[in-house]
Amino acid sequence: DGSVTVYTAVPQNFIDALVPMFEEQTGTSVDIIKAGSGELLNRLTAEADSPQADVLWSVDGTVIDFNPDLFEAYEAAGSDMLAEGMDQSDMWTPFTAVVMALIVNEGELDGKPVPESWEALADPMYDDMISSARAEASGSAYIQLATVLQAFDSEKAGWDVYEGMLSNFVLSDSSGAVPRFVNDGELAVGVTLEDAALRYVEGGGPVQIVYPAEGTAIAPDAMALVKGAPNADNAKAFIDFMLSAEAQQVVAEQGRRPVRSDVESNPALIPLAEVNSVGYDAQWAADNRERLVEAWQDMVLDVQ
Amino acid sequence: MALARLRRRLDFWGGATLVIAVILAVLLILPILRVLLLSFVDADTGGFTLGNYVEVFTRNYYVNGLKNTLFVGLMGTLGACLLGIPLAFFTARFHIRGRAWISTLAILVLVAPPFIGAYAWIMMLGSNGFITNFLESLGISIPTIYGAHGIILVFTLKFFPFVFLMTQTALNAVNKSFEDAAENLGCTPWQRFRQITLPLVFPAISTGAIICFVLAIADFGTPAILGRGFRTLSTIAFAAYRSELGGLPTMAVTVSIIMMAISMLALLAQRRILARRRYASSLTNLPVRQKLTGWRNVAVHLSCHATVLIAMLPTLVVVYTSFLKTNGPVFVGGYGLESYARIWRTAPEAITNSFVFSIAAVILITVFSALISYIIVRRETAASGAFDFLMMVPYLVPGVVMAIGFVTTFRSGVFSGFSVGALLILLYFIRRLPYGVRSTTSSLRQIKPSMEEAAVNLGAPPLMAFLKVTVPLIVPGLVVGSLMGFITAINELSGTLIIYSSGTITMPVQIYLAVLDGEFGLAAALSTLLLLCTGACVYVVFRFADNRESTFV
Amino acid sequence: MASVEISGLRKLYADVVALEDINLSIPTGSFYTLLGPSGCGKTTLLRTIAGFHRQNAGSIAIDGAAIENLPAHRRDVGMVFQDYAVFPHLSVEDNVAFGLRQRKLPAAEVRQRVGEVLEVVQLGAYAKRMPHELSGGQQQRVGLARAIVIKPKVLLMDEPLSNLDARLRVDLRSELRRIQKELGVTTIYVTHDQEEALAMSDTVCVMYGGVIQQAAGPLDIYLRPANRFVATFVGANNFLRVAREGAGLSLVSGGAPVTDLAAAAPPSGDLVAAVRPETVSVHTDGTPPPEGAIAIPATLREVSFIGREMEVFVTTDAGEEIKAVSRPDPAIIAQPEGARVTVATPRDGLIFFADSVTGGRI
Amino acid sequence: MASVEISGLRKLYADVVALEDINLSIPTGSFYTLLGPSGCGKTTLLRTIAGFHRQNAGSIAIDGAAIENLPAHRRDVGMVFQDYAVFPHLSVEDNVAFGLRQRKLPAAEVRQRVGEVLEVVQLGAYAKRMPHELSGGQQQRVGLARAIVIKPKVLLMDEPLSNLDARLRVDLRSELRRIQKELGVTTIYVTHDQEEALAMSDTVCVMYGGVIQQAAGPLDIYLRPANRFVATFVGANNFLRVAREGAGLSLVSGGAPVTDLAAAAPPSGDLVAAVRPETVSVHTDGTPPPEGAIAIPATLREVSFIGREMEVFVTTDAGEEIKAVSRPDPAIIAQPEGARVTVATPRDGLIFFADSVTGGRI
Ligand SMILES: Nc1ncnc2c1ncn2[C@@H]1O[C@H](COP(=O)(O)OP(=O)(O)OP(=O)(O)O)[C@@H](O)[C@H]1O
Ligand SMILES: Nc1ncnc2c1ncn2[C@@H]1O[C@H](COP(=O)(O)OP(=O)(O)OP(=O)(O)O)[C@@H](O)[C@H]1O
Ligand SMILES: [Mg+2]
Ligand SMILES: [Mg+2]
Repeated sequence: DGSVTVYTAVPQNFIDALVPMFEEQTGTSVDIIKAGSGELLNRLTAEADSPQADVLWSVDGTVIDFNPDLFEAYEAAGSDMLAEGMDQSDMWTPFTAVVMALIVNEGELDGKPVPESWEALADPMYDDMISSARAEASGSAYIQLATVLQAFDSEKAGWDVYEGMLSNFVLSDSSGAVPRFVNDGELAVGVTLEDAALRYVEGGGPVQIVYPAEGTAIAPDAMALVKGAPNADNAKAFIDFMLSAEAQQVVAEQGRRPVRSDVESNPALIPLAEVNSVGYDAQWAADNRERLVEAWQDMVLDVQ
Repeated sequence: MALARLRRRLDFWGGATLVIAVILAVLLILPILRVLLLSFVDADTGGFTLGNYVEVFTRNYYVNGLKNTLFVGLMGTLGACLLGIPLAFFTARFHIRGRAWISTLAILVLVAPPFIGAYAWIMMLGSNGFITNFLESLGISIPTIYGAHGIILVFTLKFFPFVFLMTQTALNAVNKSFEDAAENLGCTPWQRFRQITLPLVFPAISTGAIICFVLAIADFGTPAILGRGFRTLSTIAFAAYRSELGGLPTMAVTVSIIMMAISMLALLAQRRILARRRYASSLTNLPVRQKLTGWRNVAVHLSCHATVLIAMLPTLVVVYTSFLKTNGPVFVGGYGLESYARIWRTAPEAITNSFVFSIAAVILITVFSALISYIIVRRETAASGAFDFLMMVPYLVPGVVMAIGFVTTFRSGVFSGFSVGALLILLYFIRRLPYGVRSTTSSLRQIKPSMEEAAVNLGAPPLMAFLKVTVPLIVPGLVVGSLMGFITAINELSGTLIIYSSGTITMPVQIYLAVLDGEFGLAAALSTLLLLCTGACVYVVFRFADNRESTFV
Repeated sequence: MASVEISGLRKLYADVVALEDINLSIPTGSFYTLLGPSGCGKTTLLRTIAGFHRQNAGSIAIDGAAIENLPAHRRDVGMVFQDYAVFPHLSVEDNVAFGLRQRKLPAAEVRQRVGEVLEVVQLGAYAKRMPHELSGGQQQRVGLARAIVIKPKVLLMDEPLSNLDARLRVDLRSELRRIQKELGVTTIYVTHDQEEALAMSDTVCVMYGGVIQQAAGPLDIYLRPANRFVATFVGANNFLRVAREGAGLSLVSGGAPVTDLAAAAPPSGDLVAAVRPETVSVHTDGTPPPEGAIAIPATLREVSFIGREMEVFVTTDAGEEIKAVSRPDPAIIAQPEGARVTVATPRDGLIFFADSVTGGRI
Repeated sequence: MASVEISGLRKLYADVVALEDINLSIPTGSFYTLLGPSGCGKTTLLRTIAGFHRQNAGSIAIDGAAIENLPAHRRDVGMVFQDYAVFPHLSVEDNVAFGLRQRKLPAAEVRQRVGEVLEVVQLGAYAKRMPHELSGGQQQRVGLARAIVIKPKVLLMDEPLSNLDARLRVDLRSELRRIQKELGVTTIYVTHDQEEALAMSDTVCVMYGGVIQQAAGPLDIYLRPANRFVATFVGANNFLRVAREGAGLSLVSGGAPVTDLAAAAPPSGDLVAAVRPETVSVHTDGTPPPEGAIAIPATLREVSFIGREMEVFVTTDAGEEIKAVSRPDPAIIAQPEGARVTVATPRDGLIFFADSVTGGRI
């Protein structure tokens, strides 16, 4: 009974699948505010004096680490079942593991080979064929930038590759639109989230998923309890539920990687173990964010 | 004696003036001032700085955006004029079959839901768009819709109705004798048009053009979707606001203030130019429409109908798309109602909210329009002039600015305590109030003051005279103004996006989110629904307004 | 039905003086007309009486009771507006009933009085019509009915005929006067049309520059204007310069001297003589001017035949212009421009004034 | 400066006949006025001459050259519009220069001719002003200057004075006539104001129902109307029923029989006699009607003093209404309503017509 207010950046299909289950199980009604993670954080900051939200659900964990004043540490029930490498912070609980991948529409490649690596994306032959969100505006696009910078020997080497990629990119404001463009044949390749790509694959679109050879980010996304949450108990129940095996099963069905060791990935995806990981360093990404975004903004003007 | 004078001042209208002044100060002036202040705040230290402006005018990233904004704004306006003026001239001077139909379509183009139209253009003219593919199969290859030229094309087709409707109204009111006199003095028809007609309707053209320009530079959806690498101030401001750094949105606000300043400068420039060129029109000696024959007739008909049909295309594509069969986000071929079914699962709340907020706002708009119009038209106090001026402000202030102002003003401090729903209602109220006031004011100006004086003379106290005589007479103006307020309130996106919260999502926001998620089917279905409501209102406006076309601009 | 007494009334708009020391007294039941050129303050005076704006000084009394501080809706004066001001959203009946309902009279009485008054203005058959279904003259009568049905103490009318076409204007003139006489209601009527004022009024009050110039019966105003302004505004007089010759006065343009008025003339200052055009006759060689008239030699400038009358413009040898109006005379019309003529006017056709805009009669 | 010849002109709007068989001939330099009630086709005729719409039949010739098939911008006729139609976005100078520039005259000549013409219309000092800075009368003169500067063969004016106030109208009348005489330009002038038509014209052409009723000099039109319509429209005549008595005619209201015209009268059909109000005199007991006049006993209904004249309305014992206009007579003005009087008119004051709208004179 009662209610819980959830701020979230999660795609609509997760809300549609998970929230009714929670409501049914607990009798608690859920108010959802869906927006980009930056916007949500702006709200939380603005409301710090009189919090409206109880839970921040499914954002990049560093956002939470960066603003510890806004949140309260909570150890969710079932934390002991977390798969290896998922438990990264006391402040938040992982919800899913997000895998960055490429979505490719082979029919639109005009006979060019399917790119298999980050470096291939920098090849000038893919000029204006690759869809990406803007790293300054989209959280996942920023992770992709940081991933590339971490995937090579030095940050400098990473920037060199990324500069080549960026000059091939066609930028859009939202990450959700990236697989859409590729699926619709507007562009041939997209840098996106694995689960977003999977929805188009499962929907029957002319697309496939490709994992970059140098490795990619397997980054947990986070849930956290808002400090001073008006419905703290319901909030905890919400987080507990999202970590439960039952909920994680749904996560897997939706194409995201579950964070529990006892829940299998979606059979349509290759097993997580077979995905080459760069060992994504979220802390570094968060610490250097302002510098990297400004560098990115300047580079955009040069190469685009 | 002094007390008596005070009592005389504070009759019903004195009181109403006071209340309205307070409301406008709190809901309009204060939020804008707060935003203005915010643009002088250092995001890190919270102290005063000019640094935000310095950054905008020195960093290439922003300067480029500024240039781009001016470029697409001006070119889009130019395009709108090139389409709108000939169309207006043809429909005003020649017998065109389906004239009402042309106006109706033009108006529907104006009130179509925001944001989604640009996506429809991609479906038609994108790299894989059906028109692109069709032309390709004929061996014609055209540049894609992306980039500055695409934005300009969309602006042209989206905003030309403003120029069209304003110019048409003006052309219809040009005293016929002027054109006769020119002919009598030796002008051929084309000379007559260039030397007499065009200069006479220039004020209307420029007003339409200014509206285009102001809306074009504030437009966010079109450059966001079609711009790709091409950034304008509006997309920069949004990106800044959404950026994950949190903290104060000082850069977003600074960029928005600059957009506002550009609009204001454009408007002031236009007013200066027009100051010496206001020509009273004749309502008795009206021009007659000429019947064309032969190929001219065919060409004129074709160009008129084609223009509005092309402008209407994106809306048609959206409606069509909403009936496509989907599997998840993918269109799988064939038709189905899945998208509508999904509305009932995901968006019933958005639909209810949209109606509740808009209707509540419109009730406020109606009441205050009546009062404010009366004060502007009938009461010769300093307040009348001030209200009249203030009613222009909401046209110029982008929704983002107003909303950020609302958040900073009403989420904390003296004025906190409004629920989010109430804030949205107030936001819609203050942003759309000018529609009501403008329409009611023009209604009221046609009613001679002697009407109310007669009522007073017959024994009715001022308030009674207002209610029994004035209000019934301005009903058409009120209805039209309120419906315009409703149409624009229920389509409001940019401000809502910043304020909305738990349980207060609206249809446009839902559409926006669906588009961001690539859920085009859902977005199309919701847009169709919104279009239906809007269309119904337009129909009612048509039934009430005397000069229906000009009501919409 | 009441008398109106106004004294010391003064009204300023910002610092423009619109009315200055207005004193007037209107007996019960009479038809009192304010006549004057545009901007002379007629409307201001009427609206001050109605209470639409406040005087800066002075008092207004109806039947002895001061009303100058009552709000407009409690003054009980009826008003007929220049633009009719018939409420367009109410039927004829409801328009007329408006004031009665405002006074909360019982429905039966309202119905009866509305019926009666519509008969008086001959609109009985139009009770159910909406205003837009009426002609201008009919709307005017609705406006009148609405004002008189409340049995106002005083009826005010501000140029009620000026929006109507010429023919209707003349017809409604008699009509209005008939109704006013029938009801016996004290009426203050504003017009700038001298013909209207002379034709309808018991008393004509000529105003100029916010000041009353003369208030008198129509014949008096016309034949015995109190000052030069009244003579200018009513009767389209010619003005001729006057020379002092010893104890006598004579016209600069010629003619025998006038001596009998010299005593009344002020010892100094210029004087003018007003001559009404219809008292001037034009004579060619063949027809000598009548015995005893003042004869002035002149040159014909223009003859204009306008139907019932002809207007003859001549220039005297002293360079003054004189207009004469008379029944058309083909002999004169046939004269070429520049012909020599003699104009004549009887002695008692001259009225002498001090030569200033509102110079007094001597 | 040219003559105008129109013959067999016919113009329909859809199936409304606006002009029927118009034939007229205007000599060089004359001032020709079209006079008639609203809707009689005056504007249509003028605009057909200007070329704004096409006739259905007939021809228009200027100086013998047919122009009826030329487009409007090549007809070389000047036009002055009722609503001035001064281009609001051009200065006075540019307005006047418009037609000259259209004709690609050298700048120096344009400047010189504009200057000259502005002097003629006395607007030399206003050359740089914009139209909204001018009064109505001044705008009217700009419209005139613009039309005459191109030295048109014919000048057309459609009620150019009707939007002006009464005083200005009378002033501009002489002014227009002066300029027209000065230039000697053949002018066709439209008005519905009989006074204006009579005062200004060389020839007055009275129209009704798209047909010319009479075209003649002003005095002729007034004193010898060709048919009943002209008598009604010009001169505000009284019409009295006529009885046939054997070989003679007599007024139903009384008076001695008129015999001399009986022969000219058609053998059957009703007749009426027109009596101009200024020929009617009113007599009370004390003053008998003049010898030889037709005397009719009547009852006084209303006397209205309107300044220079008084209007007396009487009802004859046969129930006919007669209006008499004369110089004011205090003795008559003092008469009560209902007094018995005798009205008299000289024999030759009567004009007999067949009793139909356009019944011919006998
Ligand atoms: N509201 C106002 N504010 C300032 N001055 C005014 C106002 N109303 C009238 N006046 C001035 O007061 C003077 C008298 O005006 P008023 O309207 O009484 O004239 P009027 O005699 O009725 O003229 P008209 O015949 O044109 O109606 C004029 O000089 C006018 O300009
Ligand atoms: N465009 C038109 N279409 C149809 N009928 C017309 C048109 N213009 C004029 N008429 C009709 O033709 C007749 C003559 O009209 P016209 O305008 O010439 O009259 P007028 O004598 O100028 O009248 P007024 O004094 O009112 O200007 C009228 O019956 C009028 O209704
Ligand atoms: Mg007035
Ligand atoms: Mg006409």
